[in-house]
Amino acid sequence: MSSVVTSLLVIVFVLFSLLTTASLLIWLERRLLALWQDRYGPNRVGPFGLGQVLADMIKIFFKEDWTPPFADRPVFVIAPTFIVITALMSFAVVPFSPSILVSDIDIGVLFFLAMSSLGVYSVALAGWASNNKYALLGALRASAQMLAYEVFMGLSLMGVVAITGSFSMQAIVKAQENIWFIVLQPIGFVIFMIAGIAETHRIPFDLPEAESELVAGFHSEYSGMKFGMFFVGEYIGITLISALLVTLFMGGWHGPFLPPVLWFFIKVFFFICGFILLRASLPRMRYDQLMAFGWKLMLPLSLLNLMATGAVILWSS
Amino acid sequence: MNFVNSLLWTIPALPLAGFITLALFGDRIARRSVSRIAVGTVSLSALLALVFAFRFVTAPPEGQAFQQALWSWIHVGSFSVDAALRLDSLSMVMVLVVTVIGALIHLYSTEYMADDESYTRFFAYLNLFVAAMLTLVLADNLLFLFLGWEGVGLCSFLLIGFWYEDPKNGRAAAKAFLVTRIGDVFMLIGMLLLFWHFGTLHIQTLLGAVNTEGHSWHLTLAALLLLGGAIGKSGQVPLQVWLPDAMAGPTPVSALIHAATMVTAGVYLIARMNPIFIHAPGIQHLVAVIGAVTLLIAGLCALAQRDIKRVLAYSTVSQIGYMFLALGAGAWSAAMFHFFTHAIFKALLFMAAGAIIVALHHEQDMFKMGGLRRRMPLVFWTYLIGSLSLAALPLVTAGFYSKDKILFEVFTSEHGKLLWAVGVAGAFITALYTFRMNFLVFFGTQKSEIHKGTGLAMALPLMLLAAGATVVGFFELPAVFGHFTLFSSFIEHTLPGTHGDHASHSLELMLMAVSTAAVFAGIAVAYFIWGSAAKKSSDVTKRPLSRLLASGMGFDWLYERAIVSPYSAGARANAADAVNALYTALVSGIEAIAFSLARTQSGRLRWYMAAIAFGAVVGILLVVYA
Amino acid sequence: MAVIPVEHGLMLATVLFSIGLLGLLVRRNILYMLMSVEIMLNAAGLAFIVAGARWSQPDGQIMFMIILTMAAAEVAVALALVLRFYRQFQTLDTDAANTMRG
Amino acid sequence: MNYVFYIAAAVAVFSTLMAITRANAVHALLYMITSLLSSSLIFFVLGAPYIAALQAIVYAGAIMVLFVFIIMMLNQGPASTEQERVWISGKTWVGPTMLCAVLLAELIWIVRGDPAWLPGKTIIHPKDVSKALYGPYILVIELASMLLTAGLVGAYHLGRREPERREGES
Repeated sequence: MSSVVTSLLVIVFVLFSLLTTASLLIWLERRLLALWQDRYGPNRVGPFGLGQVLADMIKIFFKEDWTPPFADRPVFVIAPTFIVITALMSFAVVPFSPSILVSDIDIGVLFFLAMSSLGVYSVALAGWASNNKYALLGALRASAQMLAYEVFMGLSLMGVVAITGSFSMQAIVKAQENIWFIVLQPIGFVIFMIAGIAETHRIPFDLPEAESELVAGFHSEYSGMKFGMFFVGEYIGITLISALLVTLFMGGWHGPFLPPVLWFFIKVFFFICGFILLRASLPRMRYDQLMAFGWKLMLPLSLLNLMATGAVILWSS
Repeated sequence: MNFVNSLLWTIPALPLAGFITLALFGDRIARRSVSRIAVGTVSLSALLALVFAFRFVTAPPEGQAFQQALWSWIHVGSFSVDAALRLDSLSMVMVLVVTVIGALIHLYSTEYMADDESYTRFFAYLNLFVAAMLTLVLADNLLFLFLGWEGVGLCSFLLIGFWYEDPKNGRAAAKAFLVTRIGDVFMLIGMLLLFWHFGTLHIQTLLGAVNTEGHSWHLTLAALLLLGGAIGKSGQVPLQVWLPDAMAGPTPVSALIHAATMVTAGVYLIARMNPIFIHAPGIQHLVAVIGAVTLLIAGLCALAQRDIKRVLAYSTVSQIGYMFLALGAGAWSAAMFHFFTHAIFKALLFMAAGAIIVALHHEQDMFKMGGLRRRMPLVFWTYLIGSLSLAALPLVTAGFYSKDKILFEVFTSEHGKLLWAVGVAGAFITALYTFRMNFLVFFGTQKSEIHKGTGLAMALPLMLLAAGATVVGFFELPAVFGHFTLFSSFIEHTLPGTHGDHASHSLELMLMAVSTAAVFAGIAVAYFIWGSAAKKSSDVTKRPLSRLLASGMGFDWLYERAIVSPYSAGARANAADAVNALYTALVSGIEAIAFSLARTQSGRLRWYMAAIAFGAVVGILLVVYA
Repeated sequence: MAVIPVEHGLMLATVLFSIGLLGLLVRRNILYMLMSVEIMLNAAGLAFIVAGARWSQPDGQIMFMIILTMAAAEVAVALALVLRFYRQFQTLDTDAANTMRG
Repeated sequence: MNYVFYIAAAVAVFSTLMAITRANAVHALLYMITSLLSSSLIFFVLGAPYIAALQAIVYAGAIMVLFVFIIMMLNQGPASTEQERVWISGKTWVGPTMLCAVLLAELIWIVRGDPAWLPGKTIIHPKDVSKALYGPYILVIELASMLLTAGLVGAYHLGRREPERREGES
């Protein structure tokens, strides 16, 4: 019975910290962007403007939750939940520390990939259900982009899996006790990071919601809490990608002196800041460049990486 | 010496080579070269034949025959046919006639056909004919002989229809081909019968076996069938109808094929297969009867013709009838001797007639000729010599000696008296129509202009043959005139001897007097009717009897009514093809099934799926419960 | 893990297969037909997995992977064909393509 | 954990039935995805976690996305839904249902067997599958790769936009 209680406690802890982090990230991003762009950002509500988070939440919860009459109602409602659910589900396999994790199933990496591939539905169905030209175009772009980048996202991880000899996240972290995989798999790391940004469709890959072209892309018709779910889902996605980068390439919870959980959070925080910095510094790509980049450069590169990794493993064994 | 003997194959091969050259490269060769190739090859063959004849007499080969096996033609199980040549005295006579007369006619043709646009084609056919005819007479076995037999038939067809632009000529060619085919089918069946019974087609082996076996119904049947082949080829009653129409071909063709050589292939066949006929006496007698009937009918028909070539054609039929008569009476060498003389004088007559026809711009109606005696003296004299030979003027003509020998031997054979009487009547008729022709063409007033003289290439063969038509008779003199038997002694290496030698000289003289009287009577009657200019008239053809004779005794009419029309009617009636209806029904039934199955190919995917599912249901049912 | 009778697994597979077949027979829209085909393929794969699990051998899973590969290739080609089809006939009704006029 | 299997099986059957009866393409597709995910769960329960993941990644995550993609491209709006509703109403179901029922009865007749056969006792790990795949089944890998290449080429060729056609051609 105690194991069930422990698991439940862990689940509650993870969900709570994630949702909190996500809302805090909204504030953090605005502050950091302002810092790098040499302006103030939100600083009026509470200390350092932290009350802004609360104010935003209240605003979103109480806004009118409007569903357009021309939309396909059931799909319109279900779609935004997908992105949050799949992102949260993915955290089930992320080890925060040697003891703190929801489930150490032996197909951890595959589970994450499965969840991220299901995340596409959220965007695609939202765009379709809105019954709006711009939303549909945004959804089309999003699904094509995510489908494309998913392919080599999976492939880029296979080097790590091959070295570890397991899909289990915990095993992967443990295999990095002596040397982090960022050293052994630098190309895999870069590819995974780029693919991760594309999966969360943030700048420079935020074409599905490019305001200048598509109003707001797939979530043009969304408002209130449904929009909030997309909004929060994006930040959970950033957190997830950062957590996976840490787990798979940066040694996970390994680190000297400090407790493992702390190390994990420090590293994740570092990557989140890195994502925000990217948003502050890079322009948006053109859509054809995006697709060509994915299919013609990243895919062959990840295949080569996998092949070289396999060759080295065979040679050294 | 053996080297010369081994050249036997070149006799037929030379004209064949000429044919191949002309057929392949004819359109690239100048006319002069064409005639050189054509005449040259046949002349070389003639020369070789003469060399072989000389050697045959001076140094007789083993077994009285030159033999040469060229290659194994067909070899299936026990059935084996070699392409082998055999030259014995009988073949030698034929080869000499074919090559020498052939060479003369080739030479004649170079002038006769000079203006024809299909000059090359003509000589190619002619060369092919000579090659095929030589194959026929030199063949060592019946199948090889049959090859030549069909080859000459083909050439005959091609040459009768040589001027194919005129549909009439094409019809004549087709008629000749079809009628001779009837005979050929008989001959083929006869050959198969012989092979079935004796197991070989090699002539010498076969004849040896025949002599051992003696009389049997197989031989009677085989003889009858071979006779069928012979009368088809040689234009005897009842298959004589094609030969007069064959005159549609160029005149040299008539001279070579339809007078001198091919039409006598039937005579050759019977002479060659003589043991079979000897052992089938009933059929041999039938041969004589057919010959007698033919010579009478054809002679009568010749009386009423207006076309000079048709007269000669009927005369040819009639003279071959004499040969058949002789064969039937067992006078083998007499038949071959008549063949020999006839070839010469009939070729002469045809060529002279050809010269007239050319001179008169292709006018063949005798009633439009006349008075040519002075204008064409050479032709007149040579034609006269040929005519006298044909009419058998005593003592100086070849025809007299050969015909007289036939009549004498027929008379002395068994039941020969009646046949002899027919022969004498035939002699009378022969003289009659021959001089009718002469008086109409050369005497009286001239009715047509002469366009063209006779050149050397035409004159030379005429003169040579005219000489031959008198001289060759002395090769064989009857017992009363010194009994000189060069020809029969020569040919008796191959053919059985005669039986009339024991007859008394007085009988011989008496018979000779009777036939001579018949000949002179014929000439006299001819002069009485057609000799004076006043009585010449063309309305003779208007009388019913004349019309009957002019149409060839109504044989064509009879065949038309009895065979062709019913057959055509039957064919028309069967145009819908009653037998085929069964198969058509089968086909349309299958088609109906196919179309109804094709309807299931509806293009509706779901129906396909349903069919597959249904199939799965049934299949599983079978697996589970069976 | 779960220990369930093999016949239940196979029965589930047959039920899913039959439903897929039913869809294939009933629907006229080519997209639904393709989906039905996918259902049937999945049912077949399920049967393989059940059989593989019964013998505790990986072979059933390998068979499933073959089916998966096949399905992926099939869908790629089939959907390209659907696009073609739509451009040609301006409809997705398969009965519109019952003439072989290409 | 037997109940997980039966719940998943019930969900799979129900959602599959819904998938083939929906008039709206996207609704049908959603049910279809549900069905596939529940079979993925069944695979997991049966001790095939690797296949379960592949099912989610490839089937649910890629193949079905392609369907959504095509539906969006062809813009299957309310009109086509109406059309579908007409096509799948009433009598259309009678014949096929009977046929499928017979087939189902037969198949169940065949598979009813000894309940003592109990699958799912052992988990077959990805490693075992991989070892079999690259051992005795190496040829299958080659075949699969060829098949995928063929599919790639075929899809590219068919999906290409036609070059402009002249007037008069259909």
